Amino acid sequence: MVLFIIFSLIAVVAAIGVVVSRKPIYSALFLLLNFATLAALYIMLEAQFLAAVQIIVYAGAIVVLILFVIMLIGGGELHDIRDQSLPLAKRFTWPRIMGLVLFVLLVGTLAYSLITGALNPVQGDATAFGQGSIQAIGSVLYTDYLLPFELMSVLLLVGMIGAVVLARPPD
Amino acid sequence: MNPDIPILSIILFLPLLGALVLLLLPSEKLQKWWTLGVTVATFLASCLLIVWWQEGYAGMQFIERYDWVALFNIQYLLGVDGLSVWLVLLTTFMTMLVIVFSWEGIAKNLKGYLFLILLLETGMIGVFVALDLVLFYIFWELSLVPMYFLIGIWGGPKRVYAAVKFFIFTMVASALMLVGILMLYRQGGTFDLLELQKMSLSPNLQVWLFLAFGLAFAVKVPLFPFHTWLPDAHVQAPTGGSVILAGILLKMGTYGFLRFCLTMFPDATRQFVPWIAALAVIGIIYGGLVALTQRDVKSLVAYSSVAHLGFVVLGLFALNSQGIAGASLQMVNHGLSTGALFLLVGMLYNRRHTRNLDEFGGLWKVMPVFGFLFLIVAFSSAGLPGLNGFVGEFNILLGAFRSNPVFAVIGTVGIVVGAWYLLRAIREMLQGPLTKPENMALSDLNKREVLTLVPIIILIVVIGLFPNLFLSKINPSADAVAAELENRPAVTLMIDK
Amino acid sequence: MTFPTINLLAIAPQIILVVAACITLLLDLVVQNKRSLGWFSLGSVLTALAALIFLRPATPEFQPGAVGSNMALADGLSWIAGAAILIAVGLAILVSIDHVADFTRRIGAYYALLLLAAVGMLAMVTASDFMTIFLGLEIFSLALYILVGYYHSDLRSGEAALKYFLLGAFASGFFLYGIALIYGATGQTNLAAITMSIAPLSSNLPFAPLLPIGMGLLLVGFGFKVALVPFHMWTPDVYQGAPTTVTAFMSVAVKTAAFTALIRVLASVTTFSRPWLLVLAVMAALTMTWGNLAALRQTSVKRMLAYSSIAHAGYILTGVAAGTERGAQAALYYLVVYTFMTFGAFGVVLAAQRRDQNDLTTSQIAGLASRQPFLAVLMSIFMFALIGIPPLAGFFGKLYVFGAAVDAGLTWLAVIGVINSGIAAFYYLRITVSMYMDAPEAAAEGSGSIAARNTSALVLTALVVAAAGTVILGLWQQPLVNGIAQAVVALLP
Amino acid sequence: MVPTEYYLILAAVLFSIGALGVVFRRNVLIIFMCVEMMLNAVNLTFVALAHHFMDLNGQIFVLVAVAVAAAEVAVGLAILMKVIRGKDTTNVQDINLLKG
Amino acid sequence: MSDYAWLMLLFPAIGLVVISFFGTRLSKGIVGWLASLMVALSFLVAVAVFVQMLGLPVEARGQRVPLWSWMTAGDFHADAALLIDQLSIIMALVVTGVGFLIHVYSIGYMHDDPRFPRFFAYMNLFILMMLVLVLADNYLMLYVGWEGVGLSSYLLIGFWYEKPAAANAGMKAFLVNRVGDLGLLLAIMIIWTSLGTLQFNEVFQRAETLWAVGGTFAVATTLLMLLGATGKSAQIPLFVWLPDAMEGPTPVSALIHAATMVTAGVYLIARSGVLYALAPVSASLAAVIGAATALFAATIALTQVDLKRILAYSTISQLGFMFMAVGVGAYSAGIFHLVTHAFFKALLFLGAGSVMHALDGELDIRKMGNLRAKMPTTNWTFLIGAAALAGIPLFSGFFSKDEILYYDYLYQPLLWLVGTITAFLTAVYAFRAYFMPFWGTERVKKRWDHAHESPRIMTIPLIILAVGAVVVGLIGIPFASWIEPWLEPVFATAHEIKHAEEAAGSDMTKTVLLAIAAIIALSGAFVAYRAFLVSTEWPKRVRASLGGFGTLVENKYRVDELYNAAVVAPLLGLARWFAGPMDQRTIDGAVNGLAGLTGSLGERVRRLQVGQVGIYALSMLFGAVAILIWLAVQ
Repeated sequence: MVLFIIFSLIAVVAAIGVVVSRKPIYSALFLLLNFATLAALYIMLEAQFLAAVQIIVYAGAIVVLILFVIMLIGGGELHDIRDQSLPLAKRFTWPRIMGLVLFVLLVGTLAYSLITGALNPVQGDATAFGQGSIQAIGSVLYTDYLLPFELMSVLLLVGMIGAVVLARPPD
Repeated sequence: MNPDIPILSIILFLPLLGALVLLLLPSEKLQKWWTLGVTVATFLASCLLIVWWQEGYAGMQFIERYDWVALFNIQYLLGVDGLSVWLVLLTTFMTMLVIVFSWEGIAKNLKGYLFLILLLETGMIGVFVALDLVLFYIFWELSLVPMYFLIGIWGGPKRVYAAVKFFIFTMVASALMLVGILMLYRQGGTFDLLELQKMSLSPNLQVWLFLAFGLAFAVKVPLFPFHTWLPDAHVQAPTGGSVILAGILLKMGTYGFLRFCLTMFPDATRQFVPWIAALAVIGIIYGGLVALTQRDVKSLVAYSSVAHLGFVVLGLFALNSQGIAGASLQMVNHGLSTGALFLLVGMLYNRRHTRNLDEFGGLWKVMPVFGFLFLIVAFSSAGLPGLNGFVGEFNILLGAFRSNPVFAVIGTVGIVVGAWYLLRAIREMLQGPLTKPENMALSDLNKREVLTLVPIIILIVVIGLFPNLFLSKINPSADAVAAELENRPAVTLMIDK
Repeated sequence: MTFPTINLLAIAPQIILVVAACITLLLDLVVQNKRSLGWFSLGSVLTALAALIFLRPATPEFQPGAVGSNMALADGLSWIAGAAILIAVGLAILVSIDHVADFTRRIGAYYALLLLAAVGMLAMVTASDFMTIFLGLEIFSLALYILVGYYHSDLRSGEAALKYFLLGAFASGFFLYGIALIYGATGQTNLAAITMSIAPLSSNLPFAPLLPIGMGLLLVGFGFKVALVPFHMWTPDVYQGAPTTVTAFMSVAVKTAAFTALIRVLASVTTFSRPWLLVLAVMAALTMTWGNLAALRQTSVKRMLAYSSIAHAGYILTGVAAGTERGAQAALYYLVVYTFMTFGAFGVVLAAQRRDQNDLTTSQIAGLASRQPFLAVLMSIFMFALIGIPPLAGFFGKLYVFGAAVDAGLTWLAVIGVINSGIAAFYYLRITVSMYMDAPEAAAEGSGSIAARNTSALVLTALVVAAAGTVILGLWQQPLVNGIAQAVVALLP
Repeated sequence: MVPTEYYLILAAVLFSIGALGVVFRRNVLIIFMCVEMMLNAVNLTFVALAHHFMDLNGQIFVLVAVAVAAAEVAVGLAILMKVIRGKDTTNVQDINLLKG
Repeated sequence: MSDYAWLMLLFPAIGLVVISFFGTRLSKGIVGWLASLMVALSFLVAVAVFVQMLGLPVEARGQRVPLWSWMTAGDFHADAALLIDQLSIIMALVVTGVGFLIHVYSIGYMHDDPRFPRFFAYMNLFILMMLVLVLADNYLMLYVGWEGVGLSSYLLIGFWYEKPAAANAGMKAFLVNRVGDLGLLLAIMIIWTSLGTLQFNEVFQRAETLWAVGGTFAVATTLLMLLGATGKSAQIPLFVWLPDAMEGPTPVSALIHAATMVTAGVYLIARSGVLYALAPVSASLAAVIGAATALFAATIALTQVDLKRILAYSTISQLGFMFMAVGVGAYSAGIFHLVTHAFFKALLFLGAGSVMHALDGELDIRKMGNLRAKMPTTNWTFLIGAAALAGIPLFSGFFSKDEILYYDYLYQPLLWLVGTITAFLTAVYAFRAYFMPFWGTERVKKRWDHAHESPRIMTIPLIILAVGAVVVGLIGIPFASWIEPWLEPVFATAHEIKHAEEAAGSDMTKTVLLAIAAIIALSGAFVAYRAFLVSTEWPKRVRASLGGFGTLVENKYRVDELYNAAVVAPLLGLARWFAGPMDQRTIDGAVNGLAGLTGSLGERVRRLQVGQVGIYALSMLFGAVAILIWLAVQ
């Protein structure tokens, strides 16, 4: 429980950090922190494989890619220039106030729904769950989830084509 | 008497087929003759309805019934009775004459013009013969499109405004009718008018449905205060379009009231009688007075249509045999006389390129035939006894008087106003000194133009003198409708002794 | 450990298209004549269509049932939606053959992405599990993000892609969260299993209150894809910025795929008390009103049509919101019809716009009827079909959806709908006014590029197909309506 | 043992913060990161529920989500690069050629 | 007789059709004589019918002649049918007889007119319609004739349509008549609604049994009918059109606006005698209106200087007498005066036409004089006409007017008093109209020099009419009247109903009244002689002493102006207000405003689409939150 509180606090702080950081690069680093915290939580939830995937794919690939882009297009120009030069009051334009209000409402609604109903303990098949091991996941992934798996490959193919087509400068 | 051929379908689709063939024809001359041939053939085919007519029968005749979309119970269901058969004939007849009129004077894209008129003919006939609500609605909306283009492409200077206004105004108004149709379907599970008429709906629902249908019809008629599209459309439309618009298209509204509101929602109809009749008489007086101030002859005739159609609606909502039969006949009468008025104005416009009364005066001197024909038509329109207009108006007023004398009295006042604006038009156009040099050189009507008008004149006189030729077919159906509506036994004798 | 037997026949069209997409990419490297890539892709689409037809519900080969552990389902619904999608992609390829070179050199990838987008859509409409639905959605979304940004010389194309992408990813988040919460509510992601689990008694659910919340979040995702107010904001920008060929494709196919999946999802929770139907009804009303109002004063035909497509999403949603069998039938019918008429409308934009432009202003089509009368006639057919003038198919679409709404007691929605049709008539008519009643703009005439240009025969072919569909589906709709009826009957438990 | 609801609420908060970031920030990259954060929050929900149900389905879903996120990043950053090359800005307020 | 009576209608119809379609191709002579011939044939048929009727027993004299089934709607039915009875045949004889003479006269009078054929077509149309009116078997058909004569009147008044005054007068005539027609139409509706038939005899039978004396239906019907009658017969309040109608060719004035059409109102009331008997109020009102009109018009006639206008007001005044007759139930007397009036007034008008013909259209009697030297025939015939009008004993007008005054006396002596005063005035203006043109000195020499007697074709009808004006009175000489018993069967029912209230007169009273009338007429003629020939200063003094009232009378009591200000101008104002502020701005403005509102709403919605991702996302978030909150609280 203590761990959960610690990690969740870190996660929330990191998330807020992402949102409020002045420079994208700080945001990216906060994001990294957030991802890592989540990986820890995954482990607490017996999802070791996913925790590994989380670190490898998100931290290792995605954040790095974002950092790469930040570097590529030049760090200096990347912060919200207008935002920073304005006094605090003016930064809170009506869309932002609205956004905050909506944020509060969203959190409230979700929390309200989650708290009002009691989550019935439904005991699944703990053996098949196999504590989120690679073996357990692999065995279902290639049998029951074969079709989604194949579709994932198509998805990645599309992503690949897209990256190639778009990123290559026009010839 | 009725040979086993789908005569209604033939009448309905002959113009459409003709229109499609027309697209393939190369020369303008060929196109004109072909179109004329098609319309004449359609007219002759529609005459067969009279030949094969089963006299004295109130119900639908020449019924054709096929499933169309079985899942939603949409049928291809056609039929005519005494209330619609003359409107079908009016349609085929006037369309034919419009083609003759349009022989010359269509400056651009004659093929498109003829195509649209034929398409319009199918649409209009369809409205009068369809007995399935969806089918009816299809033709109802379909007839908008050709008229929209006729006004928009061949119309006057403000044609785009007028065309769009016409389209949007009538379409928005009929949109709610679609909801009404769907609500009926929800109640009855069918779009079959004959079935739906037998159904008894709750009074509350009837009120809503009446409003939904009534709005569409009121705009089409047009009933005051939904009439403002009409002057614009009429004035801007090319003559052929005006003729069809006034002669036939407006009848779709009154016919709709008769065929749908009166028969399907009798309770609501009775409830709404004072309101609709009030609007009708307001329209009569209002339309007449506004017509009185118009300088543009077409605009004058347009407002006169508001007044005349007010009479028709007044007759329908008398809810008795006289009113309904009179209104049914008056629809035809108005089609003939107003159609003829528009033709005449169009002929004048073709010569003079203006319709402003200020530009005319003393034309009778240079155009005696024109003057003569205009006179007859104007008096027909003014309801002179012996001509057709009187028969309809009298029966309407008689029926209205029987159901509510107050409205009839006001309506009768409208007759005076009706004479006023028409005489004023004659006074300013035909009479008075011939001063304008442009007018002195005007040529009288040529043979083709006279030929266009003579059939109408003949009918004007024949209906006036022998209305029973027409009423005998209308009456059984009108009586049937009236009998359904009369919640009390017909009172013919009122005794105060 | 046993491998599942996958009914490959049932997903044959998808397989064909994936393979074809790969081959197209490879051919791109070796073939000089890029048009042949188009023909090849078109051939593959036709093959896929043939496969689909071969597996049509009437034949014994067609087995409605699970494909690969209930991940996908080939049934009447997926058959009809699949056919519509394949027709859309086929038409899109057909109109692209002559036009793709206007805006890109990466032609092989273009066709491959079109095909893969279609695969994603097919996957979505055959999906019977949230996982496959989500994957299908993401596949075609990704492909479309790329395709939207394909107009290399137009900054607006890239901008559109960026907006579409950012908001799309945002919406995906909601969508996925919705799935998660439904999973939380039911313990299932499979639609059939969800139906089973909520069938006995809603109190049996692990976490019943989460179901409506999950459905609500799901609706956000769907609402984004089919452009429902207030999730529609991207639509005009993206439709305008995207190459017109892509706009034509995405405006119809995405709606088909997403709406079909939505219908499936809604059908799976049919036994639950369904508060979200009212949400849908309100959204439908808002959507059509907003779309029509915003379209009124547009000067870009493409943008106007984009708003029009928003409005039509509202109409389709009206059928869905009815939550009845008739409503689903109506929505499906409308989708098929919508495919033809909206594709046709964008196709005419493509044919009428200048080769060096990716947009068409209303003034540019002034006098089109005198320059290209046939094109004007086609456009008029599409416009009147979109207005809902009978006997064109658009009218029946409206008739059925509003009928379903009335049947379901949503008369107010039908009233709003028909009033909207009236408002909409105004801007559709403006197109016909421009074409037939306005004099050609001097500048447009002077540049000569419109007047001189002949419309590509391929585009015309596609337009004629679309027009034929628009007309024929109105007059002779029995086969389609019957098919839809069967599909929907099979859908509901 | 931490109740599953706690995880779910944490995920909801994270998701909301992400959503707030999307509407709050004007830097395209940061918006993009916020979207990623939202997806992660959902992943957390899935994992928590999978653990609660002892059901691998949820975990597989996370795998799918990760794949989707990866593909999206690739495509998204590519689009971003393209736009930035054209407009030389990452402020979404400046990216509004299309409007109205 | 019923088997050929329809020929009466056929002949003018043939004339109408032939002349309308072929008139311009035929020579003037053929057209003129063809038209006259057709009327003559009609007259002969009428005579034949009349003669045959004389030979029939009284009960068999009234016969229906069904022509065809005209109009049916539900339980409403009206036939096209003729009713040949004692009343209608008298009317038909007058119409065709006088009509024929006027046709012949017109051949000469209209000889130089370029639209000669059209004139005769209209005239035949008029004869046809007038016959329909008088021969109709039911109210609806009567209405056809009623409006039909209105049409021909309109056409003929506006025959010289180039003259704005003529065109306006035609329009005015038709419209004012339409106002009256409205009343008749409503009356017809009440009759049918209440009695279920429009056929005369059935109506009268049923009314007698179903309607109470003085009951609402009877009173309403007859009052409305009275409105119609005042319109057609130019009585107060609807008389204003008739003076203007003098813009038409003079034969038209003679035929339509003196002899026949304007008497239709009298005919209508006489025909509907039963109904009026059931509604004493209306009948009295008719009498009062008649009396008022008679006096009123006579005063105006005294002041007019336009010869035709004098005659026009005289006609109004004489029609007032007829109303006084039918109003008090003296239908035979009314019809008798109608017949005599037809002769002498037609004669006077034709005489006036002859004068005009001689003086190039001059009508101002102050510019005439001493025409008897130039136009002997016209002089003598005009004198006879004036004498008959004035009621000089032994001329026809004397007998018929006296008959009326007698019955009025019986009914209400006040009416008699008014009638007698009017009779005096009549004599004065009649002889004023005679003396000023024909006697004295030629006031405008140049005109006088050119003056000449009219051709024979015009003078012969004058002579025949003059003879008629003298002898026709013989059918109703006091104590030995032929016409009263002849018509009695027609009015029997009406008289029966009225019988109770009728005061019986004595021969003594009648004789005294006769004497008074004779004295009045002669003194009136003498006054005219003194005032307008001998001491011409005298009328001027009288005029001066009258002051403002005199001006008012000279201006015809400013009734036209009153109507313009009270009815026409407000209506036109209302029309303009409808057309402008109401129609264009309010109603159409609302329509366009709604469209504009939708458009601007669209513009606002469009503006919300700011193109920024943040706002778009905000919108989505808003939607999501809204949905979630709603679903959460469910």
